[in-house]
Amino acid sequence: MPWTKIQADDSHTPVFFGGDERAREITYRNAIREALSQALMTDRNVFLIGEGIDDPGGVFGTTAGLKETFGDERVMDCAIAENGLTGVAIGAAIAGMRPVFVHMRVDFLPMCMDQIINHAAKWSYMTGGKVKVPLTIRAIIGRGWGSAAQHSQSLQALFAHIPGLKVIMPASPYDAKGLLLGSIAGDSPTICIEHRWLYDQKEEVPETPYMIHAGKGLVRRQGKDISIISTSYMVYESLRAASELEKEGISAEVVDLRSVLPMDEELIISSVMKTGRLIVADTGVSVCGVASEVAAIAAEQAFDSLKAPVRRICLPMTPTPASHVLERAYYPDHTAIVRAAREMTA
Amino acid sequence: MPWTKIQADDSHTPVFFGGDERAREITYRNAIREALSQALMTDRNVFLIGEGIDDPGGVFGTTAGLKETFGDERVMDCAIAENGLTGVAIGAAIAGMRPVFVHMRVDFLPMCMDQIINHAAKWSYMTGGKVKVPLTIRAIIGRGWGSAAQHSQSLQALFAHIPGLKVIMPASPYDAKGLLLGSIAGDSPTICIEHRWLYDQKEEVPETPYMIHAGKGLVRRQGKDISIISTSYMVYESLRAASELEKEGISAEVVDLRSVLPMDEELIISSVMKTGRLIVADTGVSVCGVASEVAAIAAEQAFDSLKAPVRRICLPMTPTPASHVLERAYYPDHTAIVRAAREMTA
Amino acid sequence: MKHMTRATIPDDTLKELYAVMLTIRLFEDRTCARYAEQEMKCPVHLCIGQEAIAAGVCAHLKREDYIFSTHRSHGHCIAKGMDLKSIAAELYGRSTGCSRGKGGSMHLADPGHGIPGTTAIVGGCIPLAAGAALASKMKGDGRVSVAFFGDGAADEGVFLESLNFASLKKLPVVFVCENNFYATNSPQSARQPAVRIADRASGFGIPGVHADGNDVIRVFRTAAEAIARAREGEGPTLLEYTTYRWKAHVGPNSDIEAGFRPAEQHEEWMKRCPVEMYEQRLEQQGVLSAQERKAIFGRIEKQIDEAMDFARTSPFPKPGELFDDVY
Amino acid sequence: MKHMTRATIPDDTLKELYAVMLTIRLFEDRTCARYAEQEMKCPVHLCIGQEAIAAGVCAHLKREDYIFSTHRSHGHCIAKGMDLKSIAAELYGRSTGCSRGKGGSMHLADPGHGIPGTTAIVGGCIPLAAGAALASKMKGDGRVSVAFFGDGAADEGVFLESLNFASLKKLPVVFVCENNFYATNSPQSARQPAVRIADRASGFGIPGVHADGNDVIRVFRTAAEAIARAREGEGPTLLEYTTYRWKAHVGPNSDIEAGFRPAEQHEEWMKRCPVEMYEQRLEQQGVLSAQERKAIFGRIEKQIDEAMDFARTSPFPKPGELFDDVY
Ligand SMILES: Cc1ncc(C[n+]2csc(CCOP(=O)(O)OP(=O)(O)O)c2C)c(N)n1
Ligand SMILES: Cc1ncc(C[n+]2csc(CCOP(=O)(O)OP(=O)(O)O)c2C)c(N)n1
Ligand SMILES: [Mg+2]
Ligand SMILES: [Mg+2]
Repeated sequence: MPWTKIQADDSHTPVFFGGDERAREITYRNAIREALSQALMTDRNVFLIGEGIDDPGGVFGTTAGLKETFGDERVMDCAIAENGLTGVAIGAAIAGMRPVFVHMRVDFLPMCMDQIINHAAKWSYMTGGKVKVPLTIRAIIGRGWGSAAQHSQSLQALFAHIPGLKVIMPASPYDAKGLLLGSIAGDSPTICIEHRWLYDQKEEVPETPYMIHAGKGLVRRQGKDISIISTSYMVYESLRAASELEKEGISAEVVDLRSVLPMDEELIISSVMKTGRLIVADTGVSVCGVASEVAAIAAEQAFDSLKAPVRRICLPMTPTPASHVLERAYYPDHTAIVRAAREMTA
Repeated sequence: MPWTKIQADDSHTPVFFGGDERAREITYRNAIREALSQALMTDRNVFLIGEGIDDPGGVFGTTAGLKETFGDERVMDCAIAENGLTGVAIGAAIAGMRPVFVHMRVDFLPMCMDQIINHAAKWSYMTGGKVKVPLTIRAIIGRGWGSAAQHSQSLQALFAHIPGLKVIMPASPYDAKGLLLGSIAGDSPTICIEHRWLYDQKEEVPETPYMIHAGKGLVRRQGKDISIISTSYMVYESLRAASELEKEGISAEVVDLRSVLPMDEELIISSVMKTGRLIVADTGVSVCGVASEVAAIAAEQAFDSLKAPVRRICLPMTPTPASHVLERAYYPDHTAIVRAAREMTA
Repeated sequence: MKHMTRATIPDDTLKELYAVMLTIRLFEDRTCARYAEQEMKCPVHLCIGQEAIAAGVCAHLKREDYIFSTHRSHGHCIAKGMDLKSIAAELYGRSTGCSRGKGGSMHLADPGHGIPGTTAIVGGCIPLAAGAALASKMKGDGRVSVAFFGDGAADEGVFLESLNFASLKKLPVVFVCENNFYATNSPQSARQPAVRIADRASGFGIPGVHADGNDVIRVFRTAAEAIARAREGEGPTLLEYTTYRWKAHVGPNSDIEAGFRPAEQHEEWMKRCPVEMYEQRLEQQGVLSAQERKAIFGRIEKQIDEAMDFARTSPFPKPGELFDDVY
Repeated sequence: MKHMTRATIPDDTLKELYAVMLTIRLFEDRTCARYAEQEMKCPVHLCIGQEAIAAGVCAHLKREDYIFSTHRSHGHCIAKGMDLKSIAAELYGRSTGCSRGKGGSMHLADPGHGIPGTTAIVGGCIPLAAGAALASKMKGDGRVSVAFFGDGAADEGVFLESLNFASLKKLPVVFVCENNFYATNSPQSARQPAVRIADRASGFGIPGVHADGNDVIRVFRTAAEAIARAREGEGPTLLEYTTYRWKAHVGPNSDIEAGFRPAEQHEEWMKRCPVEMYEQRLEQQGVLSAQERKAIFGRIEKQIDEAMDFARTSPFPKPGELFDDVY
């Protein structure tokens, strides 16, 4: 297995490897591209597929130049036929390949829910563990500029509800590279949800390949009065909120879930046990969402520590509107978190 | 509108209309058939479509004889092509029809998630409310007899997460008839989730057509020590648990949600405020499920009344196994609810 | 209506075709010009270069007939008679927009003109058109439905599921594939074997017709036959029109300089501008004088001025409207 | 391999085809006999009447070639060489079953025999086979993949999406449609216009072949050509075999008395029993003596006895195993 060459990192360290001289600040976009490039280099069985994957734009830069390096058999443009081609990717995975399927938007995944939910997620179980589906699906969340109802959903909860899948939501460049490499090397079908507003984020990222396995969140900022448990882009809004709250004397702990299935229950519980208060900030809608799950875990397993009602900061239960005036009313940001935290600590 | 002829009933009464001489005990199966038949009779724009809908078995009896009465144009057998045909049904609804799409199992709906999520659910919003999609989709949950991973899912949470949809889960014959008629008469896309183990349940049901609108749950049994909030078939397991608990001196209140989107938050809150303890019993898996949502609502809005950690009685996070030995380990029943209630009141 | 394929087309119709094409072109041009101001805050997928198809097909449709379209729908909606004001206002995110600011460029709707909405999910509109046609058949209302979609959409399973159903039920629907050889920036050769899309129809017992989509008269004649077939209860037709998109997949700029598509290919097609070719033809045939042409141009420009002014002076939706229209 | 369509088939092969068909028939018969005991606690979709297709196609496959199949997969798995014991034990929900009791009748799997699993979602297996073929092409391992599916599955969009992709990439895959005229109890006429399913292939540049699926020699010869084409890198083929299911859609009983399908149609097809017709043919050709036939029958019955005994004496999975194999 070429993958044994890559070191796994579950150290919960938020940033770079100490001592790796080749660690540099790179963007989230480039961290993804580096992960893909290294996966392609390390393992002949890895290939990328997706409509427009070899586009000069390179899926917001994340696949730019890869076709030129690895050829169009391993960086494969394809038809718009999500269900069939996801089935193709699953079939290839079953037969020993490690495909990475790239979608410009998570909104297109309802087209291939059947292959993801009924096939990829269940194949290992249905075959008594004899046949695995090492498939990674990258899907991007958009936001803003009138993308409207069909081009700006954040559907992670639909996948997080399905046993047999893993669902990762890297918020930082370091995590994006490590989680992607971990997923491509792993034997389970994994959905990687990326937020477009993260692509320009920068962080020190080691050049050497490393893996982060799904299931571990991390504390992005320590605090003692309130836990803000967040996903993806909302991690940044949470950090911003925490800074503001600090000025008001409220010490907020910010937890980045990183993976929503499996979810790091231990970390959620320990943070809430410490602070006694919980805000969940997710990029999706609230109802039956990731935020509901975090709230439920707290109500079940950290109940005795809770000092105030839980709060969810999520999208409202409406489709996404187009007009920017309505978009502004639609998307919650750090101010909503700050307001909630103030009320909870009042 | 022929629908004005039908009386709406949001009275929260669990059983039959007082004074309707024509109320009789009929099965859940027949209540559904009666609703469909009366809808077809009342409104020329109603039609039924589904693979095998005119089968001599009549989709577990729920459509039996309807083709003979209404013809094969209005009770339309069709190809196995869920996404396309859901699109067809939506297109027909947009053009003024009121289709009812029938699926033998909810497991097949991932095939048409795109048309449901991206089209039916969003059309009203995207068109500024100018165009409605009066579509009802019936989907059946199975259980047992080795149906295994692809034929026994309970996927209501996937739909309950989508703004623009309504999701109903009638547990009783009376509700099945009223909620279905309400949905067919309504202007919103509605998913009706039926549990196969309910089809033989009997109750007094008025012959006259009546409507129940999605969004109202009801208290099936009053109690003061603990709230068991449940859906569909789990309502019966909850009632059974409540009977057992009564013998032990624990007074359990059983709430039947009836509709999971919109969800009756008021009822959840008032019940939990009364009892101070919450068990949620849903037919699906827990993570990001309906039970998480109920737990989150309680943790947000009834927090001050809660005296004990919330508990969820759901399917474990594994696909469904085939062997009956594993099925037995997989499906929770009233004993799990009783155990949880005992622990919570100890 | 079969004679339409040969009969001479009345001058009025010829002029109307021209006016429709020109309206689409000028509206899209204006959108380009205005886009940089960043007041139309939504993605725009322009159809410059593809105007002949919308014009040629919609010329046969009655007001109550249905069309369903895609992310690239401005042309179809204009050709179907939609008010430019309500389109412009929607692009500007105003409450006077056809979708009250909820839809944006990708979700234009005007049920009063037989436009029940457009969808930005590739392939999504195809079964919807078949469904509307089913409704028409059941109601006996005599309407025809048209689905407009691209070569990319022809690979989605729903397209073929829709062909199957429409053929089985002999629905009054016409499937119009605008083959501009690209789906975003993927060339056809990366997505399909070298078989005409129109040839997929025969496997479902449907006639499949291919024609030059930049020749509005060819479009007009082939569409005439397909729509007549549909209206007379003879069932669906698949029309494939080859054409070319001048602008980038999305937005007002060209993508040629950046190497997204071969420059020679682009030039070749620019020479075959549907509006200009037709203009010359009408001039040669003496149907349209230079003066008339100018008058038409002026009239349209004025309409567009008014539409843009209307849009920019219209009020925005109120934040509270966010919660309206969900159900 | 093209000569296979004409060349005489060696006697050993002829006998092997017979043995495979008979094994399928007898295994399914035994399942029927045992089903009433309610110890096989899972839905069974029997393929009695359709045995020739599995036998005739799989005769050309090597152990490492892949097959993908559906809810009705017993015959395909047997023909591909899967051990009867592990099938029977799976039906009985035992931990010795091929899927350790997790899959049941609808999810047989035996990667060692090129059976990576079967799916009960109609149409689901078709792209999987194309995907495995893509893997083979990328790896250059020389394997061929076969997808078995029904006439009902041919209407799912994934089928057509898979044809398109397989054709474009010239994948070593063969699509085998077993057309038994019904999907559950829906007749073909309620689902498809009157066009052969095989004819859908040409729209994607693929050869489509139709043949009698109850004549194992016709199946053998047509499949020979398709599999040779695939193996030689010439791309996919769509094979449509007409046949008939004798039992109800699911379960061991007949559905004829209850009026699910016309009795005359059923009788007509019963006369064309693939096993009997072939038996007579071999007898007439002097390839198989009555004595040999008896011996084969006896050998198979013994294997089935052993398989059933193995299954019924095997342990059940432990409840804790519920949580294994999720990832
Ligand atoms: C189901 C789905 N997949 C992918 C996309 C992203 N996307 C938007 S437009 C487009 C290309 C469509 O090509 P085509 O159908 O030829 O139409 P054109 O843009 O050329 O008019 C793609 C892939 C989408 N909107 N929907
Ligand atoms: C996607 C999906 N839709 C519906 C079903 C229910 N179903 C199971 S088998 C079947 C009929 C399949 O017919 P066909 O493909 O002809 O196979 P056959 O049973 O005749 O072998 C149906 C509709 C399913 N399993 N999957
Ligand atoms: Mg195109
Ligand atoms: Mg069949």
